[in-house]
Amino acid sequence: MFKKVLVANRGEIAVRIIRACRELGIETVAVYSEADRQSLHVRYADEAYLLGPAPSRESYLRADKILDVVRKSGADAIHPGYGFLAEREDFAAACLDLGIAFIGPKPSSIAAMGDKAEARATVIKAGVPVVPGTEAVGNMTDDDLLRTAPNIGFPLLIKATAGGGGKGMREVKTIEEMPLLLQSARREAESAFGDGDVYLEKLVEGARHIEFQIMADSHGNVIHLGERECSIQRRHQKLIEEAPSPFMDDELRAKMGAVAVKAAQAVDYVNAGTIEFLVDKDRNYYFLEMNTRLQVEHPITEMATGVDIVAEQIRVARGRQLSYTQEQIQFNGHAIECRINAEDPYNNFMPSTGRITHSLLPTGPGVRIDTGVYPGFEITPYYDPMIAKLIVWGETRAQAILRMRRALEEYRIVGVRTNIPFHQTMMDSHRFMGGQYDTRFVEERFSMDAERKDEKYDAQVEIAAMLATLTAHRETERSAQIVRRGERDASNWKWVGRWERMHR
Amino acid sequence: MFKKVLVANRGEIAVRIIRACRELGIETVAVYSEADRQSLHVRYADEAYLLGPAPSRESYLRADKILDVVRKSGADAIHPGYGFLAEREDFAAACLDLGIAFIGPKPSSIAAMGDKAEARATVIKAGVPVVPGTEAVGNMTDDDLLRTAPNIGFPLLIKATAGGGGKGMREVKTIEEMPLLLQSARREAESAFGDGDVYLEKLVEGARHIEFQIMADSHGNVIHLGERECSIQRRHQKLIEEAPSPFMDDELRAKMGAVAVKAAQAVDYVNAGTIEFLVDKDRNYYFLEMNTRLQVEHPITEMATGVDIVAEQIRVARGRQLSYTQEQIQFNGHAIECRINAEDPYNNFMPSTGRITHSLLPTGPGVRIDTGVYPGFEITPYYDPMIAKLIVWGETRAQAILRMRRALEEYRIVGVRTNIPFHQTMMDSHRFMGGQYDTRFVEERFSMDAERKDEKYDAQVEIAAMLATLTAHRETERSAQIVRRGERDASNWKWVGRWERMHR
Amino acid sequence: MKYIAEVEGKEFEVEILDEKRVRIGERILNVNFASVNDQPVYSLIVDGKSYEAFVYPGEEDWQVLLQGRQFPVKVVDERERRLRSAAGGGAAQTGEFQLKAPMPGLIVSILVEEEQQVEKGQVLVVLESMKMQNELKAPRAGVVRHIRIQPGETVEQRQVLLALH
Amino acid sequence: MKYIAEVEGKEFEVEILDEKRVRIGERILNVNFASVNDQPVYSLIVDGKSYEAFVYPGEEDWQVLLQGRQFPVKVVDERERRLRSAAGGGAAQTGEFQLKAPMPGLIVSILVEEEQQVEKGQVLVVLESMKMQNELKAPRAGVVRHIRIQPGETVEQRQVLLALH
Repeated sequence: MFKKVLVANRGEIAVRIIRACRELGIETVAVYSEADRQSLHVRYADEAYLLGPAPSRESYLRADKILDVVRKSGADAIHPGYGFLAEREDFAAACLDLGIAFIGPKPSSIAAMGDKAEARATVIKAGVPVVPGTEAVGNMTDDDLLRTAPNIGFPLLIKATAGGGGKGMREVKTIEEMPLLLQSARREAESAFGDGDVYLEKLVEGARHIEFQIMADSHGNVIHLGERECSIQRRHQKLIEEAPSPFMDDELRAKMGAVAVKAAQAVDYVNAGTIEFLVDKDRNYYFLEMNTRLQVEHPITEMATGVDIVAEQIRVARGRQLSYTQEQIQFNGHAIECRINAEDPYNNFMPSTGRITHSLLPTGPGVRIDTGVYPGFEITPYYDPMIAKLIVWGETRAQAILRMRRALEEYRIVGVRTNIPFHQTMMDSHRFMGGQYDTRFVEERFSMDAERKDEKYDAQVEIAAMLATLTAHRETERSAQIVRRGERDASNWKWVGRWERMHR
Repeated sequence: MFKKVLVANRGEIAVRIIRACRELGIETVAVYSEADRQSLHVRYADEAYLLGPAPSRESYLRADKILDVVRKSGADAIHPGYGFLAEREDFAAACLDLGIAFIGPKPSSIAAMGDKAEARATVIKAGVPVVPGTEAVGNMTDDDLLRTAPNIGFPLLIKATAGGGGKGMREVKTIEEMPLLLQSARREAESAFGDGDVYLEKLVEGARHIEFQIMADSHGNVIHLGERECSIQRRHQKLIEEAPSPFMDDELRAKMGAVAVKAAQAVDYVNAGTIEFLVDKDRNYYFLEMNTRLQVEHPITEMATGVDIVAEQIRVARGRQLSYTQEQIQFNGHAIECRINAEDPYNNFMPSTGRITHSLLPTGPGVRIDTGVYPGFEITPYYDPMIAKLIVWGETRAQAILRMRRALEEYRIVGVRTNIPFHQTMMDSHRFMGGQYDTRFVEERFSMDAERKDEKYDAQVEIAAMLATLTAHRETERSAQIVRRGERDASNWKWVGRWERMHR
Repeated sequence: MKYIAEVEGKEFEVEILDEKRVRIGERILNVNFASVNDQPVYSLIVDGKSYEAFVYPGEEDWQVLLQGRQFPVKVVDERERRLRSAAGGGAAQTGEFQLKAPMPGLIVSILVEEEQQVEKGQVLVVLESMKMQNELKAPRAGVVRHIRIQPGETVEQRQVLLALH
Repeated sequence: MKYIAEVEGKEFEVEILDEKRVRIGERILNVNFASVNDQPVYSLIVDGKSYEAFVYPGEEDWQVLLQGRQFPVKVVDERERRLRSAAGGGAAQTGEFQLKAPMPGLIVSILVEEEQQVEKGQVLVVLESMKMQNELKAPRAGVVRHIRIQPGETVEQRQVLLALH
């Protein structure tokens, strides 16, 4: 067993890892930036070392400083969490050079999956389907592209090689309209990026983002823990995940699970990883990428399978066999996660910073919260806006949704704005309840005002009017009182009195 | 389905019931005393009605006022929780007279189990073993008692009929010493209670308190959800419960479970109930009493079986069948509950009152908290000192204990003293870890100092010295600053300024 | 005290009669109103119905977040209302608007120049905070003046970035 | 500033050298000490080890609750210590002790009478609070004086119940 694990991360995931270590009787070492002295991961760890100033590149991304702390503290393993250094091949290699365990895959696996083209080539060789396209081929002429297009199939997308953000992108429905669209795409790409190169990619219609959790040990055992549905996204950020996917059946799960295992085996994978797929409405699935680390949304898999993924990561990093065979993995009930972000859903999801002055967590049956914040903690602009993950479990999907509604209604965070109302609106959305959504749902079909005018609406408007008036009235009265009371405030004097009594 | 349920209780159990109702789409009505205006159950319910002043007899025990609220609010069912009116036959009957459902057993079942002598007689008739004794016989002479004693068996207890608190109680090991002990017992009883009557009861040695959760519907189906081990008690108050009992095996569980079902059937039982047994070290078990209501410690059964007991209570109160047959009840893993009380374990468990100024809940995998308090809430002397239940689940008992340790270490409640250190000491106790304890363990073999001097002790003493010094130093500095700063405090003026800006 | 509350296009006359009674329109309601732990979280019991909401001051209104929905409410007392109607409407549309940083962050780019005419909703500045890029838009049409920042600059919360005339 | 901290029968000389360094005995340690959210909860990092504890003021000492264990610590600064040793010890044992209610509650019974001699640990009063009966005991031997309460009476927290001479 490891004696001491350094957690090279912050926030909720650092807390999650510290908890797993503590429950295994392993000591923990936290690292922190100047902005995080009061963070939960610092408070909960057995040891804590300052890395540097608040910006990540001066603290959590400083591999050199983190390795110094490894030496100073005598840690014998390192858990990178997600983000920061988690998918840096060189960092994983440096850990091994130092003779300590990296709780994650081998550097070669990180490298193989980190390069998109290489990852694509590797999994194709293993027989894993990818979104058909010409990206890997390099620069092609219009004639070449027109010849290749029927093999990819319509509809397809023309995409700028240098591109991003939809610039130079064109949707093509038939071969007839393609020549003109190629011209206009190249023109736009040229003007936007100074590079007119384009490639073709199959358009996956009504695509869902479905990913499989993989666990592998160093004895050649690889299993999957089922899928997670992550199609509720905004600007490519996942907001809500559920397990199982409402779209999945046992047959497709077995098929995709086997493919996911194959993809992991193709890079000789060890430890926890996630294979992301796009799935179209006809149940065709395409490999998207592999995340070679613990995933934000791992708790829903934990709740649906009963497997403690972080504990299992530590186990296999020690060279032990997996605790489960594929047959022993049972799927039970339904789990949903809402990512609670410090951002204002009524103001274009603008991030919100400030001190959390009060909070009330939803608790009770079937509710789990993973968070790194607490009342008194300051949300700074330096890091990710995700401040908590609210996870619920129910016997059925319907029960899980009802429980999530109840939990969201109870949750209070004061001091920063949060996207809790977004999640509440989503849980009330008929399309979400019906499981009828794809990755474009939030941006194309969802509005915070969409489902407002129900039977509760009239009463709510009146109550809102009353609440605002009573609050305004109260503040007027309070302000008047303070002015009347004048400049004397006795509270400090009370405190001095207490101090003097104590020292008599 | 019920449309609206009145919850005739307060604190964590009222919150628990409101949550179940909300997850079932049922509206809720809270009732509250003047001390509880800011309670969570008032904040979470759809409706809330004041009952009266803080003392229970003027509020939560006022059945008449609660029935008035039923009429006013149009509730069609009432959930009594535990304590207060939960085991009042007349209250249950009054609900039925009013034409609303009482979420609990029939008044006749409450009555049959409420009278100890009648309960004993009823279950004996059904073939359920009870602690052998002469209590039901009435006054007996010394000669009668000496004749009966061998039938009960030694060791036995002489107990005062009028008694309590151990006064007039004598432990008898042999028939030879019994005449003298009878005399002294009668003398002590006479002087303590003015009544020298005594009776005999078998002394159950090394007794464990093990109880079975029962669920019954109105269609004649009765099942049990396994046992709970509740032997960790102090002054007859349960402090820690676990499911399953470390003492239990499948065979004994099946046998006792069947007996528990028989006891419930003997009083034609419907809804949730608990059969309490004493179990001696030779695995003989004796019926103690039946609690005809939801039990404080029901969550450990929920975590070990996956059954939502409160939802199931509501279901059968509507006349529906149970959702599970006995065969469908699966026991999975191990659950432990620690009752967090506002009392000081370092000062003879003296209750502690005051305002909770800060709190930090342990969260993460396998942890559940049921509580009715939050930062800013005032703990008053009017009600039970239990302010939260901390419940954990683990795959094994060892994992559950480690997880409970981790959760207790994380838990912060500031403003009142709590018994969290008691639970921490217990979780470190070798006898508890070994499952080797009986109902006398806390009072006879446990001490807060017992396991202090381990390898951590020396470092802790030094750190404590440093912490106290740094705190004292800080307070000295602070106090000096305040005196220097003088009488002006600008903060109120800032507030006024902000107010004025807003109203420009 | 009499107030006019305007929400979602509706106006309510709300009169605080005493600690326990409020008149709204024609109806007199029994209310029990309390702040929770001195936070902007308020518990309101109206004739037995229990509500809880966040109530935050906005720039010119109150934001009421109730049961997962947000309602902006303008509240004026009768005296204020008379003063405002005497002063005449529409004045709020003219004058200078100062674009302030809604949070601390890094200026990624400035998409307008001084003296440029902009439309309502046009993006003026992109501000990075919490790993996200945020577009700060014009709340109304106008002419850009006094750009006080440069790309790459770090700004504090509420710092004035530019003005709109 | 130099202090003497006494805990579990041991004495430590603790000197606060500056914001970041403390001398304890012969060793100089790097410390990072902070209160959490202005509560009596303190985070202390000593040469990399991270500790968190409740520190409450007691009657004459500090109660440090650390890792599930409570340590009462007496802290005096050097000047105080000199004054105390000049005044001589043992004075704390004499004089009047006032028994105060540790919490609000109801007086169930009074088990002593005025002028009665009591032993240390003897139960003086039974107070009911939170459905529990609590025995209030004599902290030292003495003679009961000035019983100011009656059975059945409700008392406030810190209300004086009786005196011990």
